[in-house]
Amino acid sequence: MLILECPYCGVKAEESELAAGGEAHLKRFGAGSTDEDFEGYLFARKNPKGVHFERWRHAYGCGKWFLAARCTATLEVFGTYPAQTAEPPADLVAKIKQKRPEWEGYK
Amino acid sequence: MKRYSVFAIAREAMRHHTGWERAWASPEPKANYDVIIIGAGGHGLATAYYLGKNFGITNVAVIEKGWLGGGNTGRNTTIIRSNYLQDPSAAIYDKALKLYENLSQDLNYNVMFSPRGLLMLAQTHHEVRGYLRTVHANNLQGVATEWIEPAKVKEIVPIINIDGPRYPVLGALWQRRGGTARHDAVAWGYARACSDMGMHILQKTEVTGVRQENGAVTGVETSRGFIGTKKLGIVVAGHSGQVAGMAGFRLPLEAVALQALVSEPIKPCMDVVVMANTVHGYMSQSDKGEMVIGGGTDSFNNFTQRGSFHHIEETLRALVETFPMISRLKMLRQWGGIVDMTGDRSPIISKTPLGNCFINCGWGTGGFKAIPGSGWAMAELMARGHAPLAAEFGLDRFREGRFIDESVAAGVAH
Amino acid sequence: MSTRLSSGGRLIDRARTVEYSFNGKRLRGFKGDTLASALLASDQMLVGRSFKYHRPRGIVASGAEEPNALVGLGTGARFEPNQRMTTTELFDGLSSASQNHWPSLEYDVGVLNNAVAKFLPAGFYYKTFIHPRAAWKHVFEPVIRQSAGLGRVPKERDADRYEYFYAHCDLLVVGGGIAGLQAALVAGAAGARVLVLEQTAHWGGRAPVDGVEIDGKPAEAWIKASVQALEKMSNVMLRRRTMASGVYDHGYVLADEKVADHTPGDGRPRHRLWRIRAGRIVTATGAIERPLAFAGNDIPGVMLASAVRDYVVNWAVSPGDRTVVVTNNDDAYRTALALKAAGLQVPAVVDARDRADGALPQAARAAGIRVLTGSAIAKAHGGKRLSGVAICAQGGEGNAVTEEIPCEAVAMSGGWSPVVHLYSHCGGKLSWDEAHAMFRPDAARPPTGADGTGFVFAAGAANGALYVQDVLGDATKATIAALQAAGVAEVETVVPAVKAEVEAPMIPIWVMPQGAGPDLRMKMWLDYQNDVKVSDVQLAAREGYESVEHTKRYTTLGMATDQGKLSNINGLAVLSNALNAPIPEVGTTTFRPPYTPVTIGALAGEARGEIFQPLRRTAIHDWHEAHGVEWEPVGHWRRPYCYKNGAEIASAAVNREVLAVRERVGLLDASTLGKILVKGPDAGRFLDMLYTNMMSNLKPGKCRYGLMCSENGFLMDDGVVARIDEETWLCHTTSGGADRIHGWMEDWLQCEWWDWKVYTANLTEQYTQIAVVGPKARAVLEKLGGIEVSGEEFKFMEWREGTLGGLPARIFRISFSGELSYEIATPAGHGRALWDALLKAGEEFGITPYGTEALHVMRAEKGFIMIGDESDGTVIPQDLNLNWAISKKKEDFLGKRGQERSYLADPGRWKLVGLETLDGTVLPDGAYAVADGFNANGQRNTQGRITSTYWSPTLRKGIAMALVHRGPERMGEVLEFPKPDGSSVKAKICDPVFYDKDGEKQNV
Amino acid sequence: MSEPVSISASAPAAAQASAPAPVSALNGASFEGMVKIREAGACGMITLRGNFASEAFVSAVKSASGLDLPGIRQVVRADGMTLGWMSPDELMLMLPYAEVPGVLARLNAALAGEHALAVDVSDARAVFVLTGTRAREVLAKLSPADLAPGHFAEGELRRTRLAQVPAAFWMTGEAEVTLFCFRSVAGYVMGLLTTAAAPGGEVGAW
Repeated sequence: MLILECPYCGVKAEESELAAGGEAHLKRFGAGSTDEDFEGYLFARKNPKGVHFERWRHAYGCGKWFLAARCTATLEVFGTYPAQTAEPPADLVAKIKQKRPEWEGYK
Repeated sequence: MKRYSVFAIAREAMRHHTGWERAWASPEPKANYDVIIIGAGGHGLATAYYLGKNFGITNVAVIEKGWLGGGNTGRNTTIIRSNYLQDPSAAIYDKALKLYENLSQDLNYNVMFSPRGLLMLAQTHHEVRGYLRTVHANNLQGVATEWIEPAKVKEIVPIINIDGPRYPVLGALWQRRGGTARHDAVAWGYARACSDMGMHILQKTEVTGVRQENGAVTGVETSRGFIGTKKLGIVVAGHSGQVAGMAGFRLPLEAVALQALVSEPIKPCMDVVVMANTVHGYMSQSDKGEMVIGGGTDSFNNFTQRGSFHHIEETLRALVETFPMISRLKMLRQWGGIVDMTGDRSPIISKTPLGNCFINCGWGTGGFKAIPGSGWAMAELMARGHAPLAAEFGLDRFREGRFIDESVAAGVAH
Repeated sequence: MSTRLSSGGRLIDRARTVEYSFNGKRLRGFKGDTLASALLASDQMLVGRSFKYHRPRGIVASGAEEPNALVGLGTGARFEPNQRMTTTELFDGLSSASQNHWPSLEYDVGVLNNAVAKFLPAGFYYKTFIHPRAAWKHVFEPVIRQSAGLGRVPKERDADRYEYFYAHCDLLVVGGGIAGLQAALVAGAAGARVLVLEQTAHWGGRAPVDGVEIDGKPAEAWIKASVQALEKMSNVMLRRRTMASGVYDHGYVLADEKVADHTPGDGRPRHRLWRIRAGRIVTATGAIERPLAFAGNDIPGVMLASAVRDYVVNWAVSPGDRTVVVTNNDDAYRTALALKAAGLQVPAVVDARDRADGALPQAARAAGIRVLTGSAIAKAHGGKRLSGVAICAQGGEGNAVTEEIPCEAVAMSGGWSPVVHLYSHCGGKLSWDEAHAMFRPDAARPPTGADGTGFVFAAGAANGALYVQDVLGDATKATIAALQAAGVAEVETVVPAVKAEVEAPMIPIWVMPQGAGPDLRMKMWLDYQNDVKVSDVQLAAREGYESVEHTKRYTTLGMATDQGKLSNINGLAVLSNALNAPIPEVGTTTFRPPYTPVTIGALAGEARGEIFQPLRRTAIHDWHEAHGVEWEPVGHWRRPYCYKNGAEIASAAVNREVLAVRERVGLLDASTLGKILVKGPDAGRFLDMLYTNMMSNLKPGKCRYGLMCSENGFLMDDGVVARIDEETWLCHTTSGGADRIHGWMEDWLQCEWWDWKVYTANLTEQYTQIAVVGPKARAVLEKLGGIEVSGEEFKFMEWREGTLGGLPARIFRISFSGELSYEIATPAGHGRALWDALLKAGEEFGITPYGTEALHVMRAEKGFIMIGDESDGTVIPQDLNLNWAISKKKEDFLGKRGQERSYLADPGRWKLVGLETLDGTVLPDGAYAVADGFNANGQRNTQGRITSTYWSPTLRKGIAMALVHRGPERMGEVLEFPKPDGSSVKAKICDPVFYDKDGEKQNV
Repeated sequence: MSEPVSISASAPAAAQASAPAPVSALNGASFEGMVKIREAGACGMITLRGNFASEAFVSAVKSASGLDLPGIRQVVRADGMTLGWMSPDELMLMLPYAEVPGVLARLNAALAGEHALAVDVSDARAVFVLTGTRAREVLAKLSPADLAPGHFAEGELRRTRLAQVPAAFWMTGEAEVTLFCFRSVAGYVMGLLTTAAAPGGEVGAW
C-alpha cells in the first residue's frame, strides 16, 4: 500500500485514496505529428526497473494531479511535485542522483 | 529419457525410488547455439520445445536468470480458456487449449490439465450483450462456447448466490473445454522434454547484454560469459523492457503487479472455474482443495512481486457477495506477479528491429493459458519468419492503430 | 494417557468449568483452556488425519505453528473449517469436529493410502495417470479431488459481521512477550505513538513458562507491572488477540483482531481487521521450536518440547505419565525439569550431542533424570498413539538399538527458528547463523520503506537472541534503532537484568540418527500435514528439482495450512545435504502474508449486503421501487429498465412504454446523465479540443450534440452541450461517463493546458433531470406553466430556465427518441416534487413512466447510436457515419491524430447501417455476418456484426443496427447471420433511421 | 447572440426562493448507537473556484461570506457560514439553504471580471452530523485518515475515502463531526455509519 504526499494539500495519502495515471512528462503529439512521434506518445513507455516519474491523482482528496519520482524496484519515493511542469524539478533530480549514483538521469 | 508411467513407479518403489533420473540436465553452456531463448518460463520453454519438435532445431539454449518456471508460470491462477472475442486471440488461445488437451501425453509428464469447464458470469445487461456477441464470434471461430441461463449456472455451481441483491447473475458464458492445469508441471514437463532433445536449460544464468553486428544479434553476454547464437528469442514477460533495452529497442509495455491468493484447502465444492468480471474476481478450486482466487492489477509500475492489499480487499468482498460460503474460509497465502501490459492489452509475438531477434511478451494477465499456443507460434515465427497465429500480434499494430482489444465485449479480464 | 494434573496451570481457572464437544462427545474443560489443552486433558491424543496418507495425527505444538490439530469449529452459519485447536480459546457450547477422515477419526478408509505410501512418493502424480488420456479427467482427477481438501465446506451465509479499523502509529510493536513489552516501554517513555499487538489472550510470551527472573522478580510479576505501566501511557495502545498478519509496502500492516471468536453471537463484530500505517515496526515475534527428523516422529504423542512444557505449566496437562525428551540443545531440559516438577516421569533425556554438561543438563541429572548423550531415537513405536521409542547412537545408521523405552510422549527439540515472517514479507533479507543453525534477520538488509530506509527491526528471539538473558537488551537496541530511524532522538532506557540458567551451544541435527537408511528416512516426517518426508526431499534433489522453490512445489513441503512453520528449515537442511551445498546457498522460500491464515470475511470488512458497494440513488429512486421497477445497474446507479404492471413480463412492459411515448407522453428519470459545468475565458477553446465538433461557436441559449474521442481516436462519450453564457457551457455526458469525463477534463486542464483559464464543476448530482417525451409533452408542461414552451418561442435544441409549476427548472428541448421532448432539470431537493407534479399534470394525457429499454428501442428506431452498443472502444465516429459531427475546420482535437492512422483511415472499415430481417423477426444480439471462406487460422471470415437489435413495437417488426464492411455502399444487400445452434438468419441492409426520417415529430 | 436568454451560471437557483422546501437525500433520518448519527437535512453549499492569490477573489469571498480564506485543509466558521479549503483553487461555502441564491448573487456580482466559478451544489450533497465521544472511532473504521486526538482536531477539513466513496468531514466540537458526501450515496453512507456505530463495535482506541 503505497503512501504518497500530495504536494497540494499535504496529506500523506495511501494508495486507496489515490489514482495512478501512468508515466509522467509525456509530450503530447496531436494532429500533424509524425507516425513515430505519435506512436511514441501513446505507446512507448520507459517502464524502468528503477527511478520512474509518474502521475497520480489525489482522487479521494483535493482531486489534483501530481507527479511522483519513485523507484519501481524498491518503491522508494524520492519526492512528489505539482503536475504543472514539463520536467522534474532540478533539486529533485539532484537528490535522486545523490541517492542513486548509477541512475542515468532524467530524459 | 526413462518414460514415466505407473509401471516405472512400481519398479522404483521396490528400490526406494533411487533409480529416477534427473528431470532435466544442468549443463555447462556451449560457445554457440543455433537459437537462444532468454527466459525459461512456460512461454520460453514451449518455444524451445516446438522449435525442436516441429522444426528439428535442437541446438538451443534456454537461458534463465533464476530457476525455471519461477516467474509468472509459477504464480498465476492456472486458468485455461479460449473464449476470446477477437479472431487473432481466439485462434492462438484455442490452439493452446488444443495442445493442452494432449500435453501430458505429448510430454510424458502429467500436467494435470483439467477441462472442468469455465463460466464467465454476466451480471449486467451490458455483460449479457457482450457475452452473446462472444458466443456468436466463438461459433464462427470454431471455439465451442454457450450462453447459459441463471438456473443452469446454479446447477453447475451450487455454492453461487445467483440472486445477489446488487448483481444478480443474469446468465453466463460457458466454455466446457476450459479449465485449469498444474502450472509448475507445465514448465517442468516442457523443460524435461527440451532437455531430452539435447537442448540446454541454463538456470541461474543472467543475460547482461545483447551483442550485435550490422543490425543482427551475434550473441548474449551472460553471468557465465558470452554465448553466441544465430537467432535470439526474448521471452521474459515483465522484464521484456530491460532485455529489449539491452538490444537497443523500446516496447509498448508497462509492468504492473497482479494480485492472487489461495484459501486453506476444503473438501471439493466447486468443480468449475468461475470468473465474475463486474465485481472483479475469479475463483477455482485446486485439486488440493484450495480456493484459488485472482484479483486485479495494481495500476502503477512495480517490479517487486509482492502482494498488496488494495485489490485483494476489492476482490474478496466481491467474491464473498457472489459465494457467501467463502466468508468463513481463510486466506492462506497471497502474492503478486509482474505482468507486462501492452497498449491494447494483447500480446506481442513479433519480429524486432534486429533481423534475427524475436520477441514474445505482453501477455498481461492471460499468459498461462496461452503457453503451448504461444510457444508454437513463436517457434514457427523464429524458424520460418512468418506464423499465421502470430501475424496479427506484431509490434507494428500500434503505429497503425490496429488493436486487438478484448475488453470491448464486457470488460473481460484475462 | 494424557490427563489433567491435580494442581497448577497458570492460565486456567479451575473454578469455572466450560462445557464443549468434540466429534459429538460432550467434554469439560476450564476457563483459560485452549481447545488443544482441554482435549489433551481428556486424553484425546488422536485429533486428525494427515492430508495425503491419512495418518493419525496428534497435537504437536501449543501455538500458531500447529500443523495437525485442525477442527471444524461451530455449526451452521457459524461453522468454520480448519481452525487451529492450539489457538482456539475454549468457551461454553464450543462444538468441534475433526477433519479429513471417513467414516470416522478412529477408523479412516483413507489410511489405505498409507499402506501404499511407497508407491506415492513426492511428485508421483506427475509421472502417472498419463494414459489413457480421458482417464485423467474422468477417473483419476475426480478420485484425487474427492480425497483432497481438509475441512468441510461451510454451507450457510456467515452470521457474523466484520469491520476494519484504520490505525496510525510511530512504532508498531508486534508481539507481547517480554521483548515486545520492553520495546513498548522504551518507545512509550520516549513519547512515541506506540501500538502493541499480541496474538494470544495473554501478555508475556514464553518467559513465565521458562521460569525466568526479571529485575529480581519472577517474570510474571515484571510482565504484570510492565503492562500496567503501559496502560497508563496515553501514547501507547495495547491489543491482545490481535495477530499481525502481513507487512506491506511503505509500512502498511494488516492485523486480525479476534474480537468475539471466544464469545460468538454476542453482537460484537467477530473480527476487526486493523489496517495500520506504522512509521517503524519492531517485530518481537519470538521463535518457533523445530521438530527432529526421526522415524515415526509423526505418531500422536510426539510433541515439541516447548509445547509439552506449555501444557504442563500453563494448563496443568500431562501428555503422558512417561515422557522421553529428545534434543540437540539445553533448552529442552527445561521441559524435563518441568515434567519432573509436576511429578511426572522422564525416563530419559536423549541428547544427540556428545556432551551435555551445562547448567540445565546438570540440574536434570540432579533431579534424577537419566541423560543419554550421543544418542538418538532410532524409531518411535505406536499407531494412533505412541507406545515407546527405540534408542540408538546418533552417529550410526539406527540398526543397533541400544534400548527400548516405553513412553506415552516424546518431547522433541531440534533447536529454534526465529519468527522472521514479518521481517521478510516486504523484502527484508535473512542471514544464516551457524552457531544456532538458524536464519535470522539481517539488520543490514531490512525491508525499506517510502524514504528508502529500513522500517522493520527485529527484537529478541525474533532477532536470534535465543538466550533469554539477551532478549531485553536486544529488544532495547532494536527499539532505539527504530525510534532513531523514526526521528525520535532522545531515548532513555533501562534494561532490567534477566536471570536464567546459562545454556550450552546446540548442534544442528537434521536427520536422526545421522546415517539412517532409506527405510527409516521414509518414516521421518518433515511436513506433518502434507506428509512430506526426508526421503521425498532427497528424491526431489535427485531428480533435479534443486531450487528450493522447485523442491517445495514438487514435494508440497511447507505448503500446508501452517505454511511450513515447523518444516521449512528442516526440509531446507535436508535439501542442502542432498545437494551438498551450504544452507545459505540453497536459500529459503519466500515468506508471504499472512503469518497465519486470516478469515476471508475479515478481509472483506463491512462490505456485505446493503453496503457491499455504494448504491447510487436518484431523488426518484423510491418512487421507481414502489412502482414495479425492474432495475438495470449502470455503474453504481440503478436505472429503471422498465416498470411492470402487476404480472406483466418485462418485454410487454417495454412495448407498452414505447407505444405510450410514441402515441401520448412518457416520463423518464434521466438524472444519472452527467452534467459538467465548464467556465472561463478559455472554455470554448478547451471544449473545441475535447469534442470532435465545434463548441466555441455555439450560441448562448442553444444546445449542440457532441462527441468525445480518446487520443486513439475511438469514440468514448457523447451528449448534448448547452451554452449557458458567454463564458459558460454545460456538458451532458452518458450516465456511466460523468465521473470519468469530469476526470478527463481535469486531467487535461491540470496536466497539459494548465495555463488555460477554465474551471469545471461536476453538477451531476445537483439536478434531477426528467425527460417529458411524446406528442403530448408540450401540453403537460403547459399545464404546469411558468415557462413558455410553444414551438415558436422555444425551438428544438434550445434551453430555457425559470419555474415550472412553481419549481425551479431549466428545460432543454432535445430528443433522443425522435419525439417532441423536453428534459427538465431541477435541484435534486425538488426532484421528486417535479416528478409527482408531472405525473399529475400528465394524468389526463395518459402519461407513462418508461425505462432505459424503451429509451433504447426508441433511439434505435430513430437510428441514434448508443455509447457502449454501437461503440465499444474500437469504433471511431466515422464508422458510425457521424462525420457531420467532426469538425473539418479545427486544427486539432483529442483523437484527431489517432483517426489519421492507416488502420483507422482505411475505407474498408465496417460502418453503421440498419438491418431488417426478411420475415420481420428480431435478429440475434451480437451475431456476426459471415463472408465467404476461412482465414489463415481456419476461422470463418466475417463482414459485419449486429450492434443493437430490438423488436420495434412502433413498426411491429424487428429492427437492428450493424457495423458492416463498406455497409452504406451496400443498401439492399442480404447478409447471413449464423446462430450457435447451426441455423442462420438473413437480413437486408437498410437505412438505420427506421422512424420519422425527416424529424417531423420532434420538430413540432 | 441571437436572442436574449436568462443567464446565470448558478443554475435555476434564482427561482428557488419562492419554491417549496427542498427534500434532502434522507429527509433527516437518524440513528443512535455508539454515536448519534443524523442526516442534517437541506444545507446550502456553494462551490467556489478561483485564484486564491487574487485580491479580487479573496475580497469577493470575504464580502459575500464575511470570512477570510481558510489555510490549506482548514475550515473557518462565523455567523452561520462555514468556509472549507477543498483544493488549491476550490472552496466550499456552507450556509443555510435559503441564503444560497442571495449569497451566490452577491458573489457573482463581486466576481465580475474575475476568472472564477461560483455554483450552487446544495442539492448535490448530503450532510451528516455524528455526535458522541466515539465519533472518531466510527469514522476510523471507514476512513484511512489519521483521526487520533492530537492528529485530527477542530479546524481541519479532511477530504478522504469513506469505505468506497469520497467524503469530507471536520470536527464541529470535541465530540461532534460534520460530514458530507454526494447525495446519491447518502443511503450507502448512512448504512456505513450505522454499521460502524452499531452497539458492540466499541474499539476503545482513544
